[in-house]
Amino acid sequence: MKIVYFAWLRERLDKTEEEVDPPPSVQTIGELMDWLKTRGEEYAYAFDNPKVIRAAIDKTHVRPEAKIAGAGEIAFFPPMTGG
Amino acid sequence: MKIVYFAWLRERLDKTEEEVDPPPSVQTIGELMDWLKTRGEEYAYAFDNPKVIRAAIDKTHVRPEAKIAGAGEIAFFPPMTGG
Amino acid sequence: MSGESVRIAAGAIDTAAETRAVAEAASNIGAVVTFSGICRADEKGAQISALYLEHYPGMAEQEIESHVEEARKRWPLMAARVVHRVGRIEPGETIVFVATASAHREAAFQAAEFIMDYLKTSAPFWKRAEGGGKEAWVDANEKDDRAAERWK
Amino acid sequence: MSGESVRIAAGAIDTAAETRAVAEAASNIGAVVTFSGICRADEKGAQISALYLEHYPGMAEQEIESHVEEARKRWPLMAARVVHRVGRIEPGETIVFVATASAHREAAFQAAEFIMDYLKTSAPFWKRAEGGGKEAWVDANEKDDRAAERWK
Repeated sequence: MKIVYFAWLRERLDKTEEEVDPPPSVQTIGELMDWLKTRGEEYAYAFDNPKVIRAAIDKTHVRPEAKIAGAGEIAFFPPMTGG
Repeated sequence: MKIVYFAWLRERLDKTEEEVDPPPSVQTIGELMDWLKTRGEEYAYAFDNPKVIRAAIDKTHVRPEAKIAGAGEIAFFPPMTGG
Repeated sequence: MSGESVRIAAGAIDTAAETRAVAEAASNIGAVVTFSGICRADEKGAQISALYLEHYPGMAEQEIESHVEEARKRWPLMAARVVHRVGRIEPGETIVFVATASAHREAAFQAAEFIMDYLKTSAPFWKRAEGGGKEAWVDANEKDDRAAERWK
Repeated sequence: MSGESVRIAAGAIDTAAETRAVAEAASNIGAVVTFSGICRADEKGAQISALYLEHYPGMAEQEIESHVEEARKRWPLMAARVVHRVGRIEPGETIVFVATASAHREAAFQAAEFIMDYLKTSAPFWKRAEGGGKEAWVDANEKDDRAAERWK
């Protein structure tokens, strides 16, 4: 499962993307964030406040309840500040 | 008393401006229009429907009730269609 | 407010230069909105070869300036500019140009709409469609009156 | 709709050329509205030397395109164009440019505001202030969320 990171999430994790293999119990975006948090200090820091983190599956905005099954690319990023 | 005309009022009267000397009983813009109407066929035609005619005294919009005493320049014109 | 300017133009409006002047009027400008009113090739279904714009010199400038001044009181503008063509105008040419600048977009959008709505209903300009008869003057639009009403 | 275009730009935006392309997209265009979002010399009181704009390639274009498409459904647009800068942007430079064209001004104004409001809150771009620390990312603005809410 491919995950990409942007803005301060990318900086805190010091990576733009990675392949992960979460256990079958991880079924939603929210559960994926909880699981990522357990993967080390930098993840705990990056996902410290999941409420401010937005997600996309295959380049479409999704809510934390969204199922991750079948996702080609999952993205995590802070609220958008373009324009 | 100087009067200036614009757009189809100017065309119907075939003049851009004129000096007039209305009787003392003519005190408002509305009364001035009524008096002008009596001055000939082209005036009757031009001021046929006073409701659609707008007026300005010294380059400021005024209503038909406005007093004309002391006016330097009175303007009559159709509703504006700029922009 | 620097960059304020109201102008009646007999020739083509250089909207790019006008926009630049507004955008560069201050270093804390974060939003520039422009409106260009363009001569269409048709007026209520009828094809036209050109519009002829008449104005009341002196009063036209004064009316627009007072609307820009009112916009400046209502919104924190850093610059505003209005240029209005008079004379013969062909389809595709710009009849009126408004630009507003502010720190944020809400003020710039609102002020530009406000200026246009008032200009449409109370600035002394009159359009005649060329190619029509002698009295082919464009009728005033009730929709414009309603648009101006909302700011009251 | 001809003249539709969404673009991510790494270099300066030629707003004059973009505006012209929109204005000339059809012969019955009577109104063109443009919005330029400009890099201010200060961000919430602090002086900045530049902004750095990061985006999610692919998703950024797709999000903006879907907003332009939605605007096209809501208003009778003849053209719409959005260009968004990425990378390093200095004060005074244009970050985002939106242009809309319609027969009448209401549609052009509303569509431009609509596109900007949505772009601000849901297009995947992120601003970092240069000169600040490593994590000097610009915070999202609640006012922008409220602005986007009004179209629902």
